[in-house]
Amino acid sequence: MTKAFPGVVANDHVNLSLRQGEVHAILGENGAGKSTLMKLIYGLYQPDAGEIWLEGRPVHFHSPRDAIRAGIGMVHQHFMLIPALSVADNVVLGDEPGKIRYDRREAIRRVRALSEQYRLAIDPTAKIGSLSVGLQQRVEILKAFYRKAKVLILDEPTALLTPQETEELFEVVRHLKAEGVPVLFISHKLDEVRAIADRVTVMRAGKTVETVPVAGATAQELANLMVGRDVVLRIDKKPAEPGPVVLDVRDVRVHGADKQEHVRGVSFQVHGGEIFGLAGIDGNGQFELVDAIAGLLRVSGGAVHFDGRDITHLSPADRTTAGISYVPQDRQLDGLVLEFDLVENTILRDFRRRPFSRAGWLNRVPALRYAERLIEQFDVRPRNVHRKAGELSGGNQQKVILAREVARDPKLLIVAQPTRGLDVGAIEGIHRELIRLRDEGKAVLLVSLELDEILSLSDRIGVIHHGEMVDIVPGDTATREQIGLLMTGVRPNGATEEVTNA
Amino acid sequence: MNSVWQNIGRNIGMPLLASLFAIVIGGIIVAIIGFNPLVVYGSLVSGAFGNLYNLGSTLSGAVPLILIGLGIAIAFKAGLFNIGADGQYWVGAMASVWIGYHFTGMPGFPHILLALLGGMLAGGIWGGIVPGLAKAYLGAHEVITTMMMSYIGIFLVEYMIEEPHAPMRQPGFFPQSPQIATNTQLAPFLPLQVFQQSQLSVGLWIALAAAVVVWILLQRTTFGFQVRAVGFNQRASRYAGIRVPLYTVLTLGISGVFAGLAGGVQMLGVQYQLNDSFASQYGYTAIVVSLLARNNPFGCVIAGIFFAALNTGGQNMQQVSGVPASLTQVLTGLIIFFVAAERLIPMMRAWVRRRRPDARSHAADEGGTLA
Amino acid sequence: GCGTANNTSGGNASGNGTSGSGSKFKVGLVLDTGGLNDHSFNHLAYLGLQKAEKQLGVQGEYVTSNSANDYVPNLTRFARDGDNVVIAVGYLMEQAVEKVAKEYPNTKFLIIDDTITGYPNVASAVFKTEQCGYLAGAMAGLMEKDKSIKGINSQNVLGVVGGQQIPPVTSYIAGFEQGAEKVDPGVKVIVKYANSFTDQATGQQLAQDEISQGADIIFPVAGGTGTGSIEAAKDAHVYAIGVDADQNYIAPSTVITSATKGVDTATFDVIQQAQAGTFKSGVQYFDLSNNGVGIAPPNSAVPKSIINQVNQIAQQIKNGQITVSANMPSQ
Amino acid sequence: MTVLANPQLWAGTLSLAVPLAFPAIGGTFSERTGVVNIAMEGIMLVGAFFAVACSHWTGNPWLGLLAAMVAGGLVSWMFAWAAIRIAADQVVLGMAINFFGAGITAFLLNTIFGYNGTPTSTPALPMVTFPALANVPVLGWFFHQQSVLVYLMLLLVIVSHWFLFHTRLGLRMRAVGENPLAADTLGLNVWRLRYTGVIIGGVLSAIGGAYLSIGILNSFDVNMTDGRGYIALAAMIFGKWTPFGSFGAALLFGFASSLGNVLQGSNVPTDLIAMLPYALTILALAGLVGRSTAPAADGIPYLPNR
Ligand SMILES: Nc1ncnc2c1ncn2[C@@H]1O[C@H](COP(=O)(O)OP(=O)(O)OP(=O)(O)O)[C@@H](O)[C@H]1O
Ligand SMILES: Nc1ncnc2c1ncn2[C@@H]1O[C@H](COP(=O)(O)OP(=O)(O)OP(=O)(O)O)[C@@H](O)[C@H]1O
Ligand SMILES: [Mg+2]
Ligand SMILES: [Mg+2]
Repeated sequence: MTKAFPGVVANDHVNLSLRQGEVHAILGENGAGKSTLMKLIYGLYQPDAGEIWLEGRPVHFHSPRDAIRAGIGMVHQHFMLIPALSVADNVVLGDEPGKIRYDRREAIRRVRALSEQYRLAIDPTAKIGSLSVGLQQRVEILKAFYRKAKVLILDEPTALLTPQETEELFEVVRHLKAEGVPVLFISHKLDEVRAIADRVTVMRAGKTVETVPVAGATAQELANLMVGRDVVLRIDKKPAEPGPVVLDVRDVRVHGADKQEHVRGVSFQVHGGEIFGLAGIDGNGQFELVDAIAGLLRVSGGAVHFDGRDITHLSPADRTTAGISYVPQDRQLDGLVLEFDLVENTILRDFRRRPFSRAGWLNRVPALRYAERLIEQFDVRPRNVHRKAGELSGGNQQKVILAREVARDPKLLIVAQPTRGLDVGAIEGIHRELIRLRDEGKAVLLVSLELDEILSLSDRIGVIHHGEMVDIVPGDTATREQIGLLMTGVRPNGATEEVTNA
Repeated sequence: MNSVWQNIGRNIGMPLLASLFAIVIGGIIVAIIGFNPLVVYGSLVSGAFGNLYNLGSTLSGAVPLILIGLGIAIAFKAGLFNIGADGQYWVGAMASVWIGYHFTGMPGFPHILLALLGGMLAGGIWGGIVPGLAKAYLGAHEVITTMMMSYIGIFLVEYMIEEPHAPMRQPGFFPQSPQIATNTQLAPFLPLQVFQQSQLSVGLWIALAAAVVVWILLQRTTFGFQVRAVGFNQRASRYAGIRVPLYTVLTLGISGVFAGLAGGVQMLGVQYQLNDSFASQYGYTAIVVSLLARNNPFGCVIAGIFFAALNTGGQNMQQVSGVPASLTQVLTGLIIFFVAAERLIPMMRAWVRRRRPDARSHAADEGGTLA
Repeated sequence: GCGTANNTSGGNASGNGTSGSGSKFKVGLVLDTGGLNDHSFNHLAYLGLQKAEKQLGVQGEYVTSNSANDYVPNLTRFARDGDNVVIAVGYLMEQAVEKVAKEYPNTKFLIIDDTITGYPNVASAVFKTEQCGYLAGAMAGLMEKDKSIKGINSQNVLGVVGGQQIPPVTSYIAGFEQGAEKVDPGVKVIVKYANSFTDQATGQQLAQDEISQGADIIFPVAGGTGTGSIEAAKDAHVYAIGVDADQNYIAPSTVITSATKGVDTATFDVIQQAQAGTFKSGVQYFDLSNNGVGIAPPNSAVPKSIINQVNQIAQQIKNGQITVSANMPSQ
Repeated sequence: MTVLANPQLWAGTLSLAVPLAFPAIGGTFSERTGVVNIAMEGIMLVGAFFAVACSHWTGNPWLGLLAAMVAGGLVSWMFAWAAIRIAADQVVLGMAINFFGAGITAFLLNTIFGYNGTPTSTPALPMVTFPALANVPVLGWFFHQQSVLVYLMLLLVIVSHWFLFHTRLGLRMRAVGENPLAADTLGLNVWRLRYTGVIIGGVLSAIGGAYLSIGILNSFDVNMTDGRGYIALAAMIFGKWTPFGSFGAALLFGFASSLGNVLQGSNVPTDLIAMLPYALTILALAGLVGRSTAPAADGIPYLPNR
């Protein structure tokens, strides 16, 4: 199949075959054309050339409606959810219980049953808009299961799941596989691919490179195949040389946009020259905490000191100027103005200062030079600063944000979910960058739902649960099991707390 | 550079082609009713552009539309819909006239400047203070507040001249304000008699300058950068350290400033006094002006002239060919409709291509965004 | 093709006042924003023009203005096209007429409801609508005193619905109040304004309010808005008085009479004068004595005695025994 | 305070709310499916005209009402086609429809019936006073001599609330207005749902127009809507895109207008009284209602990349 967009051939004569009852993984760098291929199969895009055969017959899907009718289900990488509606509404939409009347109670019942069956705990009556992205991921998965597909497409379903949840999902997938349902599975996490897939197809720059059986392939081999060069999967780093305290968080409390208290008195310090990892299950207040440090949420109790100065009441702009950089969790909603081009996005946080502006006047030329330098340095593709940020693939969007925040030469860099949805090559680059910054003596505060990421990068690890700091442990001795336990609220002295997710 | 021409082609060529569509359909309607379409359209075009006098009238009519359209475009840039520019226009007109007939001792130029500034300030207050603050701090939707303030503004101006002892009423039989001082009347656009006759004042220079100013403001200043950021994405704007409420107030205020300036220019350049008649509807027409211009300042100039041409040409059409005013309005509606539906042209091209069995690559042509 | 535009005096372009050989005598009518559907002076002026077309063989053209910006171009276009007479409907065009008349001295202008003087080529038509308003008020007041008439209640209240507080409206109302007061000293006249000449629903509501306060004769001076007021009177089985033209056709048994304003005759007369070469510049008054204003034949609800008394009052106005002010009492 | 005991105030409140509530609820349907609709003014005029014309021709006001609905449906179908299929700017289209509606109705009125308006013999929809309602103390003030459309409006508010929030179709329409791409991936027909919303909106707006022409009167006049379509737009937003909210806003505006009407004729200058409805609306909006957020995809055309 072939699909071209203005300026790119996203899929260039791609071939793929899916056997009864197999889990077939697709691997490829960001922008390789995986999602495009899936959308072609799902009827969301029409191919420019090529065709699809289903059970020995050529089929033509004019819209997802046709694909759904043919029994294809899909979990979308960028969630296809309706924030204003409830979880149950979202799951049953298109196949609602009831005749003319919408039987909302039945819908809730069905969704609750479904969520219990697949152990994806969720409140069916909650509004999507009020859920964390992790919970939204579960809804997206439940939607696909609700429809009982004959063929299931999973486009990065695990990007936001906890290891436990991922394991649950894999249980389901194995179950489906046993029933003969073929599953197409996209992930950037090579371990997952090795754990669940039977065969893997590698895509590069819109072309299918190779299809190989998974059995026997190492993660390293897969990574090299995908990127087309040797990739370093494990990062080596020198021991940290912590300097003076840069960030001092003292008993901070934060209320979120929903007026609920999400952070209940957290204290910790981050030194120059160290990476402080903040681990926790999604929804435990870690993102509100960093939003508050960046000044986007008001602190309702306690104080934040930065570089020896009380910044509790500074505006976001003043904190930026003082030397705090922030890579927010949601790149499309917070990190970028998608309609701006890359030049404007690279100066988004610094347009007030020279050389980008002077006395209220913008200077295009220095901004242009700066943007060109950054996308060169951080390998943003395509290498065109006049593209709108919204036209970049997600991975490249992330690189733009990181480039902007790093290049400001901050004293403190806060990064939330820096590698979400990125391919291994890109992750490698970003991890290197974080370590380089640390070695230059900057303070780095890393928030990630990815335990492996925290463990491999952090010099010290703070674990947050239910808005409170459970414990802070040294990074080099920490183990997965230890942190995983802390994340569920089990305190080092053995006292437990109730486990909550939301 | 190629893309620049493509852009121009798309932004001007397509609407033109689409208008052609409307003109053909309108022509058929007109012919069915019993008029000669060639005469009808001939009179429309010649009435709008046929000679220097008509051109002057068209451009004169375009001045308020351009200025108000610019203001509305600024608001749109920040994601705000200023539907109440009519009231801002009249409040601005009122302030300019008031200053225009007071301070008669002042020399002309500073007096004009003062009068226009007064109009801008009044329009800005009307558009900015209530709707802006209510939006920024209480979340009151600006469509409602600007519309309501518009009605209130018009009634305020009526009040100022209508009651027997109203504050701005000139003693006498007719409810109207005194005339502004002679030396505050704006000079003709160019020192030609024909522009004197057609009421085309230096207001056109002001409108053209305003378009440049708006372009610079939006594209070349940090102010414009922030306005546009707020318009596209409020959350990212907050992250970028922009004070979103402040920019909401400022943007609506500036939007009103331009409507108020339009009122001032119109009073100083054409009407010279307030009369008890507020039928202009500029506020609504200017919305179409800025939208058709895709909120581009220079596009506003072209679209403003386009609508003024429809107006003056339409009236010439009534005079010459006897087409009733109502039919002129129908034609105007059709033309706006098809200009808005400009995508019809590429789509029809795609349809035609799809009919041909060999061609398969049609999708790229429709290439819209998945919003 | 810019030649004509640079022709500053306009004299060459415009036709001769006394109609050139062969070419038709042309009349251009510039309507105000209300247009032909205003149920008022725009429409009446158009009727006058139509009559002139039929009876005098002139060639008439008209245009509806969309805003104050259009007055000058519309007047100019007719003048430049060589129209012999250009008619401006409404006092709002005063400045525009003065400006254009100066530039086209060979074209004759007529402005309705205004008082331009000092221009040899401009005539102004002023209608003493306070006089017909007075008669309407007197008739209403007399009806009000006669409680035996079906539909007249015990309260001594009359209702007026104005379109906008502008002279063409308020002069009617001023006359109406004076006339009613004269024959029925204790009468209460409720005056409400709709602030619109097109909003029938508000016209209806305002009339209903007045009726609920005891008004049993409603006098709308509000163009199309008034249609709603008459409808309200009809539904409530009380009476109404039409305005500008004979509006009895709207509700024959409800509209007892109409205060009429002869914009049509004035328009016709001036065209005729211009054609005949007897055009008189300056202000021409149209009042009861020259039938420029008047009241329409009353319907059967009005007793003969009242009609007679009203006719007497009309006589007194004509011979100057009664003078009616066009200003509202507060003015 | 005697003003508040004036039955006319309350009857007027309800009566003046009708021509706002119908188009406001109509607009709610349209915008809930994601199509910004500011064409209510033009569609109301079209409805008002055809109601009178057909009522006159057939002698049956109910057929007039039907004709209004059909005409409103047709005009909004034209609007929907350009807004949905051609992805034209919806605000510009709306303004185009408003020009068109004002022009075509004036033209037809003048060519068919002349400048004096529609024939006075045109039958109107009946006025109804239910004794059961009219004799209740305060409530009776509202329901004295009201058009049948007043009762239809009350029914409509409830039915459209149920339709939008308690039926499958309603859920789907709202989904399409929030995120058409997501709805598309679930197999919903985005375009068809949007057509449905816009056309329902047009039909309801046309009924609002018919109320003005054959509901309380029996005649059509040029521009007789007098900007009510725009006020209805405000009422819809004020009511947060819900039927009950729209109705509440229409009632508030009806009340304020009626209050202004009743207060007229006192010593307060009429222009200041005329500001009342608009000023009250702003105060109520700022003080009570607060933030209202449009359906997320409102105004954004949906063009599948196919
Ligand atoms: N709707 C679109 N319009 C234009 N270009 C597109 C569109 N969708 C995808 N592309 C481009 O097509 C290419 C392939 O994108 P695709 O989303 O398929 O990548 P991917 O392999 O899924 O990447 P990722 O790992 O980041 O999810 C990219 O260059 C992308 O920018
Ligand atoms: N109108 C457009 N023009 C150009 N590119 C677009 C357009 N719309 C979307 N894209 C890009 O094309 C890609 C297709 O989107 P998709 O949902 O498949 O995510 P993706 O790119 O694969 O994201 P990620 O990198 O996060 O995995 C996106 O990267 C998006 O940024
Ligand atoms: Mg993808
Ligand atoms: Mg008034």
